[in-house]
Amino acid sequence: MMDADNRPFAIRHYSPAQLREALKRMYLIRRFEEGAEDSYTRGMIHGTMHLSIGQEASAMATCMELTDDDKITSNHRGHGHCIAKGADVGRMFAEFFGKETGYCHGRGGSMHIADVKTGNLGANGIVGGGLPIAVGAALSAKRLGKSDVTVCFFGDGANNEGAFHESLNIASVWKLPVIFVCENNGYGMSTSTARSTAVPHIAQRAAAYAMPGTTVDGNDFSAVSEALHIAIARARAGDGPSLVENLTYRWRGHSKSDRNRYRTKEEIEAWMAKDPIARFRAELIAHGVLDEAGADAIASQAVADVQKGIEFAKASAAPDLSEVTRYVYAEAAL
Amino acid sequence: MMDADNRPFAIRHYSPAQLREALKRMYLIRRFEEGAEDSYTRGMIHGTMHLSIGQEASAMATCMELTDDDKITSNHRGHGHCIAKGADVGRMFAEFFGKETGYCHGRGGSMHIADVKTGNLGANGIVGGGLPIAVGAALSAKRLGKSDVTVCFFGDGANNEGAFHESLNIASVWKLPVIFVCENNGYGMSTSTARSTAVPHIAQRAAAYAMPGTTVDGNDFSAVSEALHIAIARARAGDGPSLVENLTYRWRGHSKSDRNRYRTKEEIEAWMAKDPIARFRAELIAHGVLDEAGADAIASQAVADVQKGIEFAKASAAPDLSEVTRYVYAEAAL
Amino acid sequence: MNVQSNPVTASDTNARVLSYAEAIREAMAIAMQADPTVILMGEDIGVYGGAFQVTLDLIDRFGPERVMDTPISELGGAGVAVGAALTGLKPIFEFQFSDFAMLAMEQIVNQAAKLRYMLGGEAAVPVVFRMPSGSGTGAAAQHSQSIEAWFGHVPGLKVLQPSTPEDAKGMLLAALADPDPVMIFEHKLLYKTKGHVPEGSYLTPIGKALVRRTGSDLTIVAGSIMLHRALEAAEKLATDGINVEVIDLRSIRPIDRDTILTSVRKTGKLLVVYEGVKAYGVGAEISAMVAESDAFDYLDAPILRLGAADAPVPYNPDLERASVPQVDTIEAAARRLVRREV
Amino acid sequence: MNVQSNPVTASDTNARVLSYAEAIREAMAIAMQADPTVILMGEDIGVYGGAFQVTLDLIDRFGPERVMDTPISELGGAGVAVGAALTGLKPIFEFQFSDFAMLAMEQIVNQAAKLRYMLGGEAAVPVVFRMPSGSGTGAAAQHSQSIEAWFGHVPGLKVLQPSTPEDAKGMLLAALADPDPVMIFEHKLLYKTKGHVPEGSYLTPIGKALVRRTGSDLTIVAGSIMLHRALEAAEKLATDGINVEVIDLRSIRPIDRDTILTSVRKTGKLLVVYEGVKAYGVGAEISAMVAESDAFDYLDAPILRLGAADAPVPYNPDLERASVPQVDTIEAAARRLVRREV
Ligand SMILES: Cc1ncc(C[n+]2csc(CCOP(=O)(O)OP(=O)(O)O)c2C)c(N)n1
Ligand SMILES: Cc1ncc(C[n+]2csc(CCOP(=O)(O)OP(=O)(O)O)c2C)c(N)n1
Ligand SMILES: [Mg+2]
Ligand SMILES: [Mg+2]
Repeated sequence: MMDADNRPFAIRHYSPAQLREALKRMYLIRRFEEGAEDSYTRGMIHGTMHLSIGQEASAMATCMELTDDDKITSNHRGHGHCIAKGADVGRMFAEFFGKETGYCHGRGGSMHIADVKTGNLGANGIVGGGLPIAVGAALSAKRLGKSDVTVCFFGDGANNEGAFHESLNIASVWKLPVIFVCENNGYGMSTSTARSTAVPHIAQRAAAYAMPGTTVDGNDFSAVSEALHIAIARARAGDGPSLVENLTYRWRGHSKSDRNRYRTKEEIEAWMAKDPIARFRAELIAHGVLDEAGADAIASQAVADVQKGIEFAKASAAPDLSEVTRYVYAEAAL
Repeated sequence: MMDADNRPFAIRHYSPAQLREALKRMYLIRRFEEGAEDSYTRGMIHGTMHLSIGQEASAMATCMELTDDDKITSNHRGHGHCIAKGADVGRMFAEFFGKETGYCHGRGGSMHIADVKTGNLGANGIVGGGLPIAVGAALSAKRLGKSDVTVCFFGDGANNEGAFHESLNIASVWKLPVIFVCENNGYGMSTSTARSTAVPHIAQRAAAYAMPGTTVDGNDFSAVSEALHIAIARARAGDGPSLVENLTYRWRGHSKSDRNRYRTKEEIEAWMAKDPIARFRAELIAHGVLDEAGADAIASQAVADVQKGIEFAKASAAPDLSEVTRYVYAEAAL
Repeated sequence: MNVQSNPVTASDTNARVLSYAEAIREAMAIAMQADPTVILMGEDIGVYGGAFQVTLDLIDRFGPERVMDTPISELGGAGVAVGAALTGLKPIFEFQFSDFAMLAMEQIVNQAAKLRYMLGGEAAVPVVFRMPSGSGTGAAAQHSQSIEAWFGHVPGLKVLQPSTPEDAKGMLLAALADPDPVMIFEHKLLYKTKGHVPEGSYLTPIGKALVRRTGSDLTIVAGSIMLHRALEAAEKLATDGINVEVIDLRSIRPIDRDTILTSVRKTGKLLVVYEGVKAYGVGAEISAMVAESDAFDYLDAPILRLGAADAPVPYNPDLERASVPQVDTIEAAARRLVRREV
Repeated sequence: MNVQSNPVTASDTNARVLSYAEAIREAMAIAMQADPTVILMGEDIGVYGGAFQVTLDLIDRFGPERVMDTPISELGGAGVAVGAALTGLKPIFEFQFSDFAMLAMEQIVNQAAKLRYMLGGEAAVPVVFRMPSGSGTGAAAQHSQSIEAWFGHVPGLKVLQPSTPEDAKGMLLAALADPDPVMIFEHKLLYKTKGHVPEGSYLTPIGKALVRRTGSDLTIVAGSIMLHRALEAAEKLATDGINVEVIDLRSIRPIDRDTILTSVRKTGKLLVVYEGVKAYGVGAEISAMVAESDAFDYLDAPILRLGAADAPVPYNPDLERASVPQVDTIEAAARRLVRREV
């Protein structure tokens, strides 16, 4: 067989329209989080939030082949996953602003953002909380005879939770269509993987569950999308789960209260030089998927979408104070 | 170096007196459990119990090099561990009979049998419950500058608990002097390892924690003692934890309520033919450590000890009914 | 044991006699037959039939794809059930002993109970957790607890406690019909007790207590096995002319305020009996609920509670019995209350 | 915030002003200095200084061998602390948020609380669990819970709840001096509040409530942040001539029965205020304890409780505030009670 196409997997595999849409959503993630950060500073957002700036390729490339029927479970650093899976930034801002039009009607906030219609079963405030839930979603697909897969996003820190072990083991024993995507950004809060995790790479733990484990450059869109392509195909074929580890980095502190005492300025700057969006954009341009002007237009569109989203959120109504106990139980059943 | 000594490790490594004592305790375990089973049938023991008949080599050989300063954490199938570590069968029977002279003053019973003086921190009713506790004991030894090691006994079923994962990871990251001894008897209650565990051997999971993992024939006293010898030396040298998997089999049902529907008579009989006590006895005789008569004397002594233990237990007083809340808190502190 | 039948279904006079375990099994079989999305998960619920033989032969009838032995992984297993419930299945998850649910509190309380709320009503978690519970089996401190009060404290959950085979079946069917997570505390000592059980499908209403015995001198609220002890004590008291009204609590969350308050307004005296540790237990809420209601003005004596001793459950059988309310201690407490010796 | 000092230590008039977080840190430093077996364990308690900066610079002072960052493994970490406590160390284990203790219920409740008993007094588990707790930070349902009532239900544990910097320090030192497992619920909103804190080592007695304000018309029992809200409400009520006695509960297990009953016998009215979910919460036990005591006969009104709404903690800040008792709701409840509009 002749296959002289040496272009990166993503360029070969996805249509230009798909690739442009991916770039668009990566910009959208970045601008959304900057907008959220700014809104937080202005006192419009309450609580804390965990920004994924610097990790956009991992979120977007992972979701590249997922349909709305496929599910994801996300974690506390989940804005990117949510947008990559197809959420509307207006409803996301509305949630962050605590509005009734938000995805969770103002009850959940950043740590519980979800969009069930696009298959996002929700962020999770509990590290590792989404792992068994993802396995359960995969069990549903298998039992209901659907070809849906579930992608479970979690961090390097989460890999030391018992939930990780139990979930990967069950998924493997039952051969379920789930892909465990570890976004290894080097730290769980302040604790480096070297200080928390007995093995250098999370994917090395896949062997303990007899499933494939792959470590990829999480800032390389194409590498991530290729690893997921393989894992998703395996899952859809009924061959069971995989573990994919995306090596990446968060530019911001862990949350709004981080003093960044556990890492150096140099380290942060070195990673900022590896901006996954700039890299993907350059790759698309290099392979003729779009030109500078086209890329700029996409970037501007993201800015506009975010602006519109913030306006929508601002204009939305807050929940009625009398409705504190609404949504605790199904309405009819009470 | 000339080393023409091809005898099994245990024969080479331990004194005849030590080996005879080991055989004695293996008989004691067997006779103790038969005595307990009989007492249960006669209604003198309440509740349930989990017999380790068929697993005596694993318990005894594992404890061969442990002193009273070294600790063990045991599990629900812990009578053998307790006796191997040095407990008195009289106080054990007293506990099973719910007497105040029992190791737990009648409050604990079979599932909580402990003998803190000989370093047995206790059986555990929670599968996997002893795993982090063992790591904590090892942390104490390290922080207090002692050379003690802790051996953590657990089953193949327990290896799927999150506690297993978290404990092995922490022990490895902190290089603690703990040896994880998995007694793989093929089943967690009715569920075979094949149906519960993604890998064929538990020791294969050691790699996920960057620690040595060894699988040995758990009915071969010498093989077990050698594996432990290496692991204990490593722990005492400050090189961290190890995982040792002893392949063995329980002859009896899981507990008193087991209908044995999940395994065949043939399988049970095949394993009964591999009786670890008979095998160790034959090995000792073959290597001249003792003769048939000596072995018989040891076996008879075990019978006598068990008989004496039962008498002691029967003659002991039950706890005073007014003392239901005694031992909940330290007495002085109230 | 023989208690007054549920009026809702008492009309079914041809009801057969089944054990509590058989009734639960029948409920599962009916639901599985009717709804292919109902699955069972738990440790050793397949060929072993469950530690208490509740699922017995269901694997033969429905196969291992619907009667799933999980690895010994309570957090993972319960979480898989939560995830499955979130996406179209209706899992019934059996904790082998309710004590082991401590390993899964995260998934039960942080996830199952809160998902609908955190997602603003956009998600539902119709999972049922079966919780074999209670002392009296000689299994000591880690296998004998009664922790239902904890879950009563958790909005988002419903918490039931059947005392009869009839209710055990009807509550499980009601739990499956409910769109929210339901926990059912089954008492281990009740599994072999027998009672009339209607055929077919019926739902025991969630959140409804039931007056099992009418009386005018004193109200006893009790559930699960304590209901039976309370009824037995009531019979003894009746021979002395003390007429006790006995209410089967049945639902810990939500609580049936009306049934309890109505009774207290009538009798003016309340004794609450429960197996969990007395302090911060189920009876604390019932007492407090009455003490803050208008029924307070009808009370002519303190509200008494009988719960477990302030200790883990001991192994020794006599200590174990002494640690929880028994017929004689209930009877004695009721006498003291009626005589106002409190 | 400024509340009446603990009489036990009020003699120390030169006491400095520290924040609640500083007071806890000082207690840890004193204990670590005095006793080499005291170690700290928890997630990000080292260079990060803890999520709430309570351990701040302790790693610089005592090194990473005594201030140990654990992996994100609550069950394992807490279990390691239990095992270490069983064998000669005195660990202070910080749960980053008390909500995460749900992952470690097994080790806290099945092991730490029960080991002494299960082993018939032959073992001790002198571990301290620090539990940053409560709502008001916009962190939503999984980071804002008040689950202290659960642990009140567990014999073998002691459960404390300091409301002032002085008590936060004294309780931590008392917990370390105690041979049994102690849980300390620290309210996140209190960390930055200030108060007088005596120098050196002193022990706040475990199990003693404290009358923080004397009054004759009504007793309010509250702890932690609710104490402050209750005191503020009491001041407002005083301007209308309503004299409220305010008791700082301080210890959830054991409860100080005497202090509470003495007050209720005097005032005849009781309002219990707590942040946990109302149903099956801390206030249920207090109410029930009073209702079954001789103080019942002194009550001239129902016992009121104010607790959290029957919902997970919502994200929206106004909903969040509305979901737990505030000064105005406490004030209103007290007025209703005094006027007997209940
Ligand atoms: C069970 C639990 N433990 C601890 C926390 C606090 N916490 C939130 S995020 C986090 C770090 C998670 O690290 P990682 O999984 O690597 O994700 P990252 O933040 O790096 O994306 C911690 C400790 C939590 N939310 N839940
Ligand atoms: C957390 C927990 N889950 C389940 C049980 C019930 N149980 C007791 S022993 C056992 C099987 C354990 O299997 P394994 O670890 O292989 O030990 P074995 O019994 O084979 O010696 C089970 C399921 C328990 N005691 N604790
Ligand atoms: Mg990370
Ligand atoms: Mg086994």
